[in-house]
Amino acid sequence: MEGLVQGIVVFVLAMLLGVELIKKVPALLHTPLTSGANAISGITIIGSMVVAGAGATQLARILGTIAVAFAMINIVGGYLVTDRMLEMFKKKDGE
Amino acid sequence: MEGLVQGIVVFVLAMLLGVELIKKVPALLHTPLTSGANAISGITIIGSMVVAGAGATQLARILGTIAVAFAMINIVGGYLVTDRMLEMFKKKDGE
Amino acid sequence: MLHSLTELAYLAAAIMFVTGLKWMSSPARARRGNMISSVGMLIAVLATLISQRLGYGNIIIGAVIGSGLGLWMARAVPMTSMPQMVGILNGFGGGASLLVAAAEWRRLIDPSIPFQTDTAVSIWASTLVGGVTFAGSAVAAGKLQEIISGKPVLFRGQHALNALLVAAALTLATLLTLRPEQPVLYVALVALSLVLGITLVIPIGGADMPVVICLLNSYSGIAAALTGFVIRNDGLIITGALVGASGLILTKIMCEAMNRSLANVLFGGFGATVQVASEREKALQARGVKRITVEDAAALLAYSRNVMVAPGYGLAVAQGQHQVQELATLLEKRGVSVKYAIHPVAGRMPGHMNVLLAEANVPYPLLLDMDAANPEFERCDVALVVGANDVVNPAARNNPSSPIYGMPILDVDKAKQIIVMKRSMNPGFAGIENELFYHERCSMLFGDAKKSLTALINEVRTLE
Amino acid sequence: MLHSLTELAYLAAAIMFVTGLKWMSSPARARRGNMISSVGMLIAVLATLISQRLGYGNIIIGAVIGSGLGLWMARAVPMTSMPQMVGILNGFGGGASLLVAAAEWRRLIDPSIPFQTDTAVSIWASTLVGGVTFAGSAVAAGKLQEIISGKPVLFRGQHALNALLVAAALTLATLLTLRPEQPVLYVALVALSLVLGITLVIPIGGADMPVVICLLNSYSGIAAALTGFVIRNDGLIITGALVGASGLILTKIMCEAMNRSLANVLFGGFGATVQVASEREKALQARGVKRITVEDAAALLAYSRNVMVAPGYGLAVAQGQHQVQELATLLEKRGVSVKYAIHPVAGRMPGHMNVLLAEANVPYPLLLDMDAANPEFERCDVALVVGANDVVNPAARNNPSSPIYGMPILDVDKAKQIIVMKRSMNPGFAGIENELFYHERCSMLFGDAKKSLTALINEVRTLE
Ligand SMILES: NC(=O)c1ccc[n+]([C@@H]2O[C@H](COP(=O)([O-])OP(=O)(O)OC[C@H]3O[C@@H](n4cnc5c(N)ncnc54)[C@H](OP(=O)(O)O)[C@@H]3O)[C@@H](O)[C@H]2O)c1
Ligand SMILES: NC(=O)c1ccc[n+]([C@@H]2O[C@H](COP(=O)([O-])OP(=O)(O)OC[C@H]3O[C@@H](n4cnc5c(N)ncnc54)[C@H](OP(=O)(O)O)[C@@H]3O)[C@@H](O)[C@H]2O)c1
Repeated sequence: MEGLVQGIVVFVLAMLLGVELIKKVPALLHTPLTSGANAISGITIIGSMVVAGAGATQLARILGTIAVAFAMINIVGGYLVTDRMLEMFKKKDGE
Repeated sequence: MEGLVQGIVVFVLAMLLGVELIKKVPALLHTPLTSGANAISGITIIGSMVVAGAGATQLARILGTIAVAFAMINIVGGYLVTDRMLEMFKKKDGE
Repeated sequence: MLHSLTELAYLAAAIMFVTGLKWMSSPARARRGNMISSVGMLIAVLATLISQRLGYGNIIIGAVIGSGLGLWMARAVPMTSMPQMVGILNGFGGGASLLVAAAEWRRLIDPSIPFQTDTAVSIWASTLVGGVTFAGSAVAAGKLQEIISGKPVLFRGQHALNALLVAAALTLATLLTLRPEQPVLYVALVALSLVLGITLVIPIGGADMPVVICLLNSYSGIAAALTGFVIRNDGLIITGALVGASGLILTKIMCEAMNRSLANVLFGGFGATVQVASEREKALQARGVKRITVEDAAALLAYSRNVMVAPGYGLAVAQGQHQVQELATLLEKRGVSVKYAIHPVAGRMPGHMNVLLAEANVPYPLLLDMDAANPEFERCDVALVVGANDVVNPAARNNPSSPIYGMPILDVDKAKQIIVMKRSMNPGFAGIENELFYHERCSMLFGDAKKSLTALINEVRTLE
Repeated sequence: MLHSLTELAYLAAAIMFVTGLKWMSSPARARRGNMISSVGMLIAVLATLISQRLGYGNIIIGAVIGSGLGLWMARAVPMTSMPQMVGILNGFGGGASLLVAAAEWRRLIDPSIPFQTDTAVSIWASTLVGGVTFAGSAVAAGKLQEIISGKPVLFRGQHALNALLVAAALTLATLLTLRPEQPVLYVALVALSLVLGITLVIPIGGADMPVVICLLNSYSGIAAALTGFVIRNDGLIITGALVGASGLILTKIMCEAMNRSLANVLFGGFGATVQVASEREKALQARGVKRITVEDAAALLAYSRNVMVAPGYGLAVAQGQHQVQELATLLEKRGVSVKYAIHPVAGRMPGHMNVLLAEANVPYPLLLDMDAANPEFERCDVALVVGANDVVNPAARNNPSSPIYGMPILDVDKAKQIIVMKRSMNPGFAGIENELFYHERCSMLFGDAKKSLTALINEVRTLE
């Protein structure tokens, strides 16, 4: 119960902070924002690694390995594609 | 140790959130912001009440009672004065 | 001690994610922010590897394969396919959640470990959200890539079916909490979540996929936060909340830019039917539209002073962004000022047009958002509509019975002249007639946008 | 269960404080936000009362007395004295912390309760921060009210003395952690913190008091958060962090608006000495300033089209805000457009001038901040400087040897005509000569601002 309330505190604060931050992103950058947030959601890699590396059964470890691969696609693909997009935004021609 | 880290998490998040929020306050309202934040710092009333109402010794309870009075001045004065100022800001003449 | 250090590392990672999102507010710093965010991810990964006794073999195999595929996809994808790409990536994220939940469920039913209800709840939630995200994102990407029809697939009793499936899934989840040791129940739940992902997304139109993707992404964030609750990991809670917030805000922005409720997007079957023309529209259609030749259009553009380009989904289909930029450069050399009016939901992703034009080296200060662009149309000699339709449809202002009524639009009809480039008189995503095309100051330049733009470029070159 | 509910109540209170700060970003919602914030405080108080077994008698006595005094003060204070008022309120907050810490210390040394080092640390920290805040705020308020001289009080060896006092305080705190049962040590610590509050603030000039107050307030926030750490109360941590953040940001804004480092504000003895005039300044002084009569000034204003008022501390001293507004209304009736250019550190508090003018019913859209105002001065027929000095001193732009060099200022010297209203040629807070007064397009209208404004009003009334 105690732990739950503290979790709620953290969640609510992070949510409020997230809303403030995202609202400030200009429409110009909404596509990289989407892909960037998507990359962050690859944080599931943590659980995937634990299962892949210390799963109770062979099946669990195999599932975990695939999960690591999936999460990695999400992370690597997400960050790179975001970077590719952001690189293109220039203030002046040819700058 | 555990509790400390969780405290730090909450503190850091609240700090980041606070910074985002305060930065958005226009210069127009910096005075009421100061007095409003000041009123919030009257949250020390909580500790004051505990000491006033359940202090170990007579002296502690007396100190606590004075503390409650002080914190109350801070709270009531702070919120009212902020309200008085904010009430004055009008978009149109006489509105 | 080690545990506290790991927690601090996760907190550091979360703060770096925050920084990444924060710096996304300025185009000048956004790229560095994204890098900081990725370093945060690295820290989270390293902290996990160091703090836990894990067999590295499987992890390395998975990571190498995943990184390789991710790298390849990120390099290969053309800018015009960004919406699909984000959809696919989102699907993989969902898939990872699903797989982890499945593996954890195996552990959950291990009799040697005490059973915990909250862990069970988190596992069913991750399974459902993960499965729906995986299958739903695949359908969404398929619709955007037009492998699957972009039209909403509607049939009688669809809502009832979906409601039934959701009820079944929840029942299964409850049953599993009571009898977790039944593998068949769990497999059924996985299957159900995948089916749900399909049946929930298939009735939604292709152009509404970005809403679906953002929403699913936001759910995966919330599922991650839920896992964070269960294993008491603040880093996970914060990260999940950030992702959740971003998806929700983007969803809200899109819905507001379309003046449609989220329920309408998800369950309305919007764009399913081409609306039958009203009396008034029939009269208009009978009158027909004005056409303009490439020569006349080129002359009009070349001898004007202010041109505003209003791009839409057709520009992405035609992949004509480089031609737009080339035309603009030519015009600018002749002293014409060219700017771009970007509607928030033009194209198939929020900000889609900005990315396309940035790829073609258009400096971003020329990309005006709707609020900045609309007051400028009055001073505009020519508004050049390139493959946009719904986002410039004046019915949103004038016709209370229109399905897009109330949607804020680009006021191209305030310009002195309007040229619309599209291939036919076919409607846009909303499936409705566009009175703009019949406007007295509007003329149509039919054809694929890229081809028309190339022709215009050549024509402008010949002038003088 | 009850404990969790109480925690949730504190969380709700913290969220309401967040809402209050968030809504402070728009003048239209700020007032409601402040009310929500105050309801949050009420919730926190009620949650404490309900969850703990407390004797109500003392609490009621304290609360009634405190509320009464607070109410009376908030009603009685004139708007011109807001800076002092905030200083005093801040001092009471610090006093409360100090008293609570003292009472807790009594409990700390109770042999029947196990001794905890972290509690001890929190108590010493609260004592120090509370004592310094209490005494320091009192000095600050005294300086602002000019009960104590606003000039920095400087003496030889001051920094050494302060360093010594801080070292002594920290030594005492360490000793007390080792031998908490020595009352004399604790009383000495309290005394020391009060002395420190005085000696740290007395060498700082009156106009820099807002920085001191914001900083002290921010420290009290951080002290509150520290207490939250010790008693593991997230509501307290969040609230403390919010207050801490607000104080730090405001301090940063002020320092940036003066282009001075925080160290310079706190230890620089800024404004202590009236600078000896340079050769150039002596030449200027020999040439003398141009004066303008009330009649000429009135005519100039009445027949211009754009007037910008640049108010400063002198307006607060003269309490002339209502007269400024009256004059502006008169001019507006004649078709003159009147706006106000507000420097971020004009007056004796950030935003001081806005509050004054709002009190006089000036609509806030006319109150331009520095960035909005500066480009307008060029188009301005008359810039009317009312009791401002440092914030309009061009030395900040031109003279690299000036102590205010680099401070962003109001560009009143770009206006076609400048009228400066002050009582004498005395310098402002920074103690430096102001070349603006010798500018060829500038003329002085000497006298108390309120009197001069009243005279101007009467004069403008007689025109036609
Ligand atoms: N962006 C988002 O995030 C988002 C989210 C949710 C919903 N939506 C919806 O998506 C729609 C976006 O509006 P929009 O104006 O950008 O697009 P639209 O209304 O779908 O219209 C696109 C137009 O482009 C034309 N076109 C297609 N291919 C072309 C080519 N190769 N060359 C030239 N023209 C071509 C089509 O006409 P022809 O077939 O005659 O060529 C069509 O009328 C809105 O309905 C919006 O509500 C967008
Ligand atoms: N606001 C803040 O938060 C803050 C924070 C830190 C520091 N400061 C400092 O405070 C100063 C503020 O600048 P400022 O331009 O507002 O004030 P200032 O530079 O202190 O000048 C005020 C002027 O008002 C005149 N004055 C005083 N009483 C008057 C009366 N009754 N009628 C007419 N004139 C009167 C004075 O000249 P006479 O004596 O000749 O009349 C004086 O030159 C800056 O140095 C700033 O750095 C402000």
